[in-house]
Amino acid sequence: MSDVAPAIELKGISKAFGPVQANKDISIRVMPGTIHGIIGENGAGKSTLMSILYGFYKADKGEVFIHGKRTAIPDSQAAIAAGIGMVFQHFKLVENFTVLENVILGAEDGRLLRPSLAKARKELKRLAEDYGLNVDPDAVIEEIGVGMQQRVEILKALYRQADILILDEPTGVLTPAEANQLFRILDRLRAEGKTIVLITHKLREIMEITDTVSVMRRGQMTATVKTAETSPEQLAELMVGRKVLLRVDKAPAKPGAVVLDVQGLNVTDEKGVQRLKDVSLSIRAGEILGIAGVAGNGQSELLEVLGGMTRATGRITLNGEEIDLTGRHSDGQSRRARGIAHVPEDRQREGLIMDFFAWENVAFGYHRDPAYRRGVLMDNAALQEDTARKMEKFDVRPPNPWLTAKNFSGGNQQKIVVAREIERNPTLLLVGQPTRGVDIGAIEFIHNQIVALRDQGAAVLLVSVELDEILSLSDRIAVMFDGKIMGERLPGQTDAGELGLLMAGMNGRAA
Amino acid sequence: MEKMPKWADVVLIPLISLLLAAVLSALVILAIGEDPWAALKMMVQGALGSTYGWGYTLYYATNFIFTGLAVAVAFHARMFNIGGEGQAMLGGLGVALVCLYMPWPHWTVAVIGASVVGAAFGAAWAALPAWLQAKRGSHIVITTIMFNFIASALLNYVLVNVLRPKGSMDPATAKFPAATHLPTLHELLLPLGIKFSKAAPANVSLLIALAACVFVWLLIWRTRLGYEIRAFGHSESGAKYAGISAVKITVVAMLISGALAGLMSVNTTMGEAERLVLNATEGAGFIGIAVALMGRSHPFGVLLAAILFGFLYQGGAELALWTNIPREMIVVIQALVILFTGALDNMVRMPLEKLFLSLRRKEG
Amino acid sequence: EPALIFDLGGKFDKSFNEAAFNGASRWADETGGTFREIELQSEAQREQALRRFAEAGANPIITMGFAMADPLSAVAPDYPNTKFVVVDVTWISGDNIRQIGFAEHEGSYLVGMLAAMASKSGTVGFVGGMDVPLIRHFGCGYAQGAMAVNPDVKVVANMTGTTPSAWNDPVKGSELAKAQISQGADVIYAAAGGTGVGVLQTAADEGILSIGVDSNQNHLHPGKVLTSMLKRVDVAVYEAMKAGDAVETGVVNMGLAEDGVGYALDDNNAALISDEMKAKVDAARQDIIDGKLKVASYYENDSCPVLKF
Amino acid sequence: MDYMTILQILDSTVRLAVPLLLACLAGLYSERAGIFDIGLEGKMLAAAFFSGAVAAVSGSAWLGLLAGMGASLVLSALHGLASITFRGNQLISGVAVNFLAAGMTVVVAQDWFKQGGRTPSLSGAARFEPITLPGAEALRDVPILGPLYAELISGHTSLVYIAFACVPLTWWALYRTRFGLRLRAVGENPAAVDTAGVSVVGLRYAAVAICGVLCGIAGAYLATALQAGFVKDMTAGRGYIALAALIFAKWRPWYALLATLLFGLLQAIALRYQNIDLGAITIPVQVMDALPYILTVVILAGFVGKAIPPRAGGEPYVKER
Ligand SMILES: Nc1ncnc2c1ncn2[C@@H]1O[C@H](COP(=O)(O)OP(=O)(O)OP(=O)(O)O)[C@@H](O)[C@H]1O
Ligand SMILES: Nc1ncnc2c1ncn2[C@@H]1O[C@H](COP(=O)(O)OP(=O)(O)OP(=O)(O)O)[C@@H](O)[C@H]1O
Ligand SMILES: [Mg+2]
Ligand SMILES: [Mg+2]
Repeated sequence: MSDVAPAIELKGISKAFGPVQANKDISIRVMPGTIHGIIGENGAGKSTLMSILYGFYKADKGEVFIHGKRTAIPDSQAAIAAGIGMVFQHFKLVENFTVLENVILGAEDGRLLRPSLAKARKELKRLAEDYGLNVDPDAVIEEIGVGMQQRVEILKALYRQADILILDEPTGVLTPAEANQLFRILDRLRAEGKTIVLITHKLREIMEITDTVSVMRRGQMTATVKTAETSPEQLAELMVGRKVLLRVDKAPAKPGAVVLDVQGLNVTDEKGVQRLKDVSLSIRAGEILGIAGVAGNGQSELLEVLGGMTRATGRITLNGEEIDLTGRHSDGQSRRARGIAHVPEDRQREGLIMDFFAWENVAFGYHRDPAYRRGVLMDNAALQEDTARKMEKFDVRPPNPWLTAKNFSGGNQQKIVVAREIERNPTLLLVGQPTRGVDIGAIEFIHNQIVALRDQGAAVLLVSVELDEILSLSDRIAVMFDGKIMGERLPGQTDAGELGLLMAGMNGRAA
Repeated sequence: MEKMPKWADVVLIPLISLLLAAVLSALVILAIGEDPWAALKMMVQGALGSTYGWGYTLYYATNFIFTGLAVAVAFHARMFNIGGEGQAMLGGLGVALVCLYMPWPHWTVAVIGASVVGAAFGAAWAALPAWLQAKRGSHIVITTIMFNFIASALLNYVLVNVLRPKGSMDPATAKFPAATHLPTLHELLLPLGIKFSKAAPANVSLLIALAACVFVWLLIWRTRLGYEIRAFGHSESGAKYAGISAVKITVVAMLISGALAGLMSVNTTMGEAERLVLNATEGAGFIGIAVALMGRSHPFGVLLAAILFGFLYQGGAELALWTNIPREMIVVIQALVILFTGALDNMVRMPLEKLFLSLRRKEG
Repeated sequence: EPALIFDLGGKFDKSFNEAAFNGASRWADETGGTFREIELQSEAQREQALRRFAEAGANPIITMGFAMADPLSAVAPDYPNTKFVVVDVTWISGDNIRQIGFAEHEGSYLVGMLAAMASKSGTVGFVGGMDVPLIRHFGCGYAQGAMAVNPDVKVVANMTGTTPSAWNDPVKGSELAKAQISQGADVIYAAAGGTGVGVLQTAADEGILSIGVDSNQNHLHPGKVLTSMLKRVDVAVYEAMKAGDAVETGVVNMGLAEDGVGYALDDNNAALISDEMKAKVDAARQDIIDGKLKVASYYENDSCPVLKF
Repeated sequence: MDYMTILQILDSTVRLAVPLLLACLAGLYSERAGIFDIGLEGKMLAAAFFSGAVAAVSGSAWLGLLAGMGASLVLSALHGLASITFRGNQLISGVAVNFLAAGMTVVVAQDWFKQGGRTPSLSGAARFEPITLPGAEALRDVPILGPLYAELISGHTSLVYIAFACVPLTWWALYRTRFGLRLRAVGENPAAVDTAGVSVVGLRYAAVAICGVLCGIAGAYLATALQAGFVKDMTAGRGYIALAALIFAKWRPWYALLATLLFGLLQAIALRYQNIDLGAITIPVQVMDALPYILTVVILAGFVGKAIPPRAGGEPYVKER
């Protein structure tokens, strides 16, 4: 025991959201100058705990000590004053403001903006030099990538001179390169004596950067260990309560006939920017084609075109039959009718209607399926039965068709989407970011389901920014950069390094 | 898990809210030197105490059901249709034309014809704002407000210059032929041996309104179109993913909304006045907004809210008849009812939720 | 106990409902009697109010406005022992109905003459409320009167709007008055309910003359209101109440001869109306009464011979 | 059409636009902060009555103005209570405010003055009188600019100048001050403001209060500057038109000025040119009456395109479900 007071000490924190007990009597200590990891399943209460520390929520019970001093944190103002900064899981940025405006919001000096802006501009420059946190101060948030947005969030905290920094799943939306860069910055901050709390689902990150790690389950803190004294397997077990297979276990692919053939696909968005440039690819039955790439390089558009959300020029055939790209049959329902299933990248904005019941969401996109129809009406009873069965099979918790989507945790929401799409037995499955923000127990499950579908002979197009996921699931890997396919690799014959170069627009082999 | 038992949410909260509105109304009545208790008794007695009172209450409620449903359907597609007033006016025009210029053998046929045409006229008046919203992004709130004014000018022109019988002082159409007169509840219930007041204007349109409630319920919660309307209303990006056409849903939802508003005129124009008058809608389109919001856009809620407003209208008429309470007092009472049951319901809900939670904790 | 049913404009409409109320109040003050009253709020209440008052034994039941014609013809036969009085309706049948019509065009004719005589610019204005036949009837008589004095007079006629708010939009009334002033009008006749308040106000502010309607509005801006076209609804109501259930039924025409309409002359406008003006108007009045002069009514064939609406 | 006529139409435009402008700016503050407000009409009406009533009793237009603002603020507070504190439905609350004002003004007016829901006529210091700007009379004879200055720019009441001054002021407050930054932020993403350590509730109440003040001025302008007293329902739907203008203006101050001037101009033209006689046919008054509304739709459809409201608008800020 050192005589230095812990930077953060929480004692007996409890918090209930109505009937949900999100945090139960939680105590934790974090020493200054360390990085402390927090892991736990979806809905374990990690974000809630940190939000309490940041004054976003008020705890029902419990005490907070900052550097040994008892501190009341009734609101974020108090947290900021106590030197706490937080980067939320869902960024808290004003989308149509500039970076600079977002940084000074709430931390302006004086009533007029001009001096504040000038000062902040200088300060941002300094921070950029010190930490390598480069952003264009005049860029508008909605026009920059998520990686940049996260930098803005970190800059916001540093601008407010935070010495305790909380990061809630910061790498969920980052590319490997961006994540690495983030970790270098965190290292640097730790070296300066700052204290960092890092919430993540990725055990690799925990092992790589944290000094100590706490595990949460169902609102309670189940263990706190030194990182050096544990292993990913042990953490996974602590987290889920059972043994978890951390690798995907799959047999070699047995590719059949070509299912999807894409030739010369071009897409230009509303602003006139060309998003897809002459993309051609094909996928065979019983094969998973992984698309790697930094977010924003055309993968989303590729998925959207194939899923019928965006119109395009070019030629696409499915099992040899041409697909309508611009006409009356270019919408999602026509695609589904032809056996194309689509797990979208953003489950909350696209894949689900958050205010619909689970059983209503299980029909989403397939609601015109004759199987769900009785006369002119929808056959809700059949739908509810179907949902109960799918929830059972995909281990959705709780398996209650009458809960609205927003009442499920992220991982379970994703399971509902995956269940809906996979259970159609599609000829082609489009999957975008299937495990973003999903805990490892659920990841394992979802991966297994995708592989099982492949083994039944479906063609799968997998888009993910997680290189690990691409490498372990794909049978073939294509890398996209700037709307083009940079090249194809076989997973056994490449590695993260080479893919990373391709993703940055450099031809891996030539380099 | 819910925070509160359903019955508390559906029954207790509205009741407490109504009570609060009543208490405040009583204070206002007291302040202008009248007797609130007598006023309340008079309202209840006058609106619910006789078949005569019910006849008027239900007559007004019929109007509000139609306009409330109209607003509710648009709400489900996340559109705010303020144009119920104009759509109902046009519906009235349609009904008048049909009743005046088509030879109807019997009211049963006439009511079908009038309903179809009234609904079609209402839908037509909603079509342009809908199309502009879908294709040009012109905000439906502005365009429907504008269309109310335009409808009013149109109706004025038609009644003053075209449909008014020669030499009549009244800017109204001629009386509809007898074959188009709709039976009142009195005539409808007589064969069943029920004696309903002869004087009250509630008529067979009430049944159409109830049917419209069922129709809207089925449409929104049981059909694929309704599913798409709700999905689109909740998430435009989600609708795009699911292959639901924004243009189609916007237009179709507004057409249905306009048609429902147009149907209101069957009650007022064909059922009550038996001619088209300048003032046929009387702001029912705006009351429809309050009714839809208070009814939480659910047909059953709309029905209840419409009856509540019907009660306030008829109860208010009784007050106006027998007391010196100015008729604007009724507007104040309506405002308080809307305020407490609609906008301030969380004021009641929040403490109740806490109460129920702590009760449950104690049990558990 | 008599009952009084006001039209949708409400009893304080600065117009004929208010006049009715004044008549009833005068009766109540003089006799110490009481009367029932209701301000209608919706079309459906017309019949309702008639029946409820009839059932409650009110007699006579006095109702206001042409819109009562239909409901009254439906209700009156059901209550043969009740007497009904209706103002502004003359064409329905029923033994127990007293129908009172006013010759507004004749009164308007007189104030039109005064307007044309008082006008220095040769342009006079008319502001109506909502565009309904009754208001055109007023405007038509006014224009004829003005032209009788000065065949070259320019009559600027405007309506406030097409929604019920046209009766209660003094701001628009003001703007209309200003617009007419800029077109040269220096006397403006307002037949627009609450909107007229704005017309009279603006006329006073801008230093021109205005003409009030229905009741005597000369006192609103003493010395600035040329006169008011009186429509003695108050007298009609007062007399009906005074007669009680013995009120005579049938059609009653309240024209110039009966003093049912006229123009107001009092201290407030005495200085504005010269003896010469008065003489001319009174002569015309006599001619109309004697049938030597006929003022065309808008209702005759739904158009005005001298003014286009 | 001669120059003077044009000036008169523009003059009329200004008078008709000012209440719209004030109400529109009022709505702008509220909605920029994420609180939708269809109760502008009601607040104006209440302000019109109380300003008229107090001016009548006290004989001072300025006291009337204060009272009008006070009445409007009370309704604002009610709207704030419902939609901010109790996180109720903002549309319902707005509708309730409109009903409440429509009923209460007449009930109270009748109770106080017994003049049928009107206030007594105002005169003298109880009314805002037009101000003649310096040199207006002297410069009147200068060609073109003289009449422009004397007729159009000079000769309005102080409230008109206040209203126009509010436009640059609002622009400045919104885009150049800390308050404006936070206000715009809270309408876009209240969570961002909250986590930045600023009170969402405080900001929203401030915005709603400013909205109340501006509606108060608008109402007072109607009753004590344009008119000489209150008449029931005298706002005659102007609150709704202001709302339309606000959407039209895409929630921006300078555009708000343009939008309300456009509405004013269309109305002024419609009022001046009724019954246009084209020889063969006469355009009926109803067409001219509806013209401002028809043109609005045409302009909206043809030129304005999509108006994107503040993103958090209409939604109460709920942290814990
Ligand atoms: N604002 C809120 N209102 C009501 N319930 C909430 C709220 N936020 C979280 N919850 C509930 O509290 C529990 C804990 O949620 P929390 O977000 O803290 O989990 P988490 O561990 O961060 O999960 P994830 O890994 O998915 O981010 C969940 O059951 C969640 O549904
Ligand atoms: N007199 C003027 N007339 C018209 N436009 C002006 C005037 N003065 C400044 N502007 C422009 O108006 C802009 C400010 O008004 P506006 O309300 O449109 O803000 P905005 O910044 O474009 O809106 P947003 O907050 O949506 O980004 C200024 O950026 C300026 O360029
Ligand atoms: Mg979380
Ligand atoms: Mg800007």
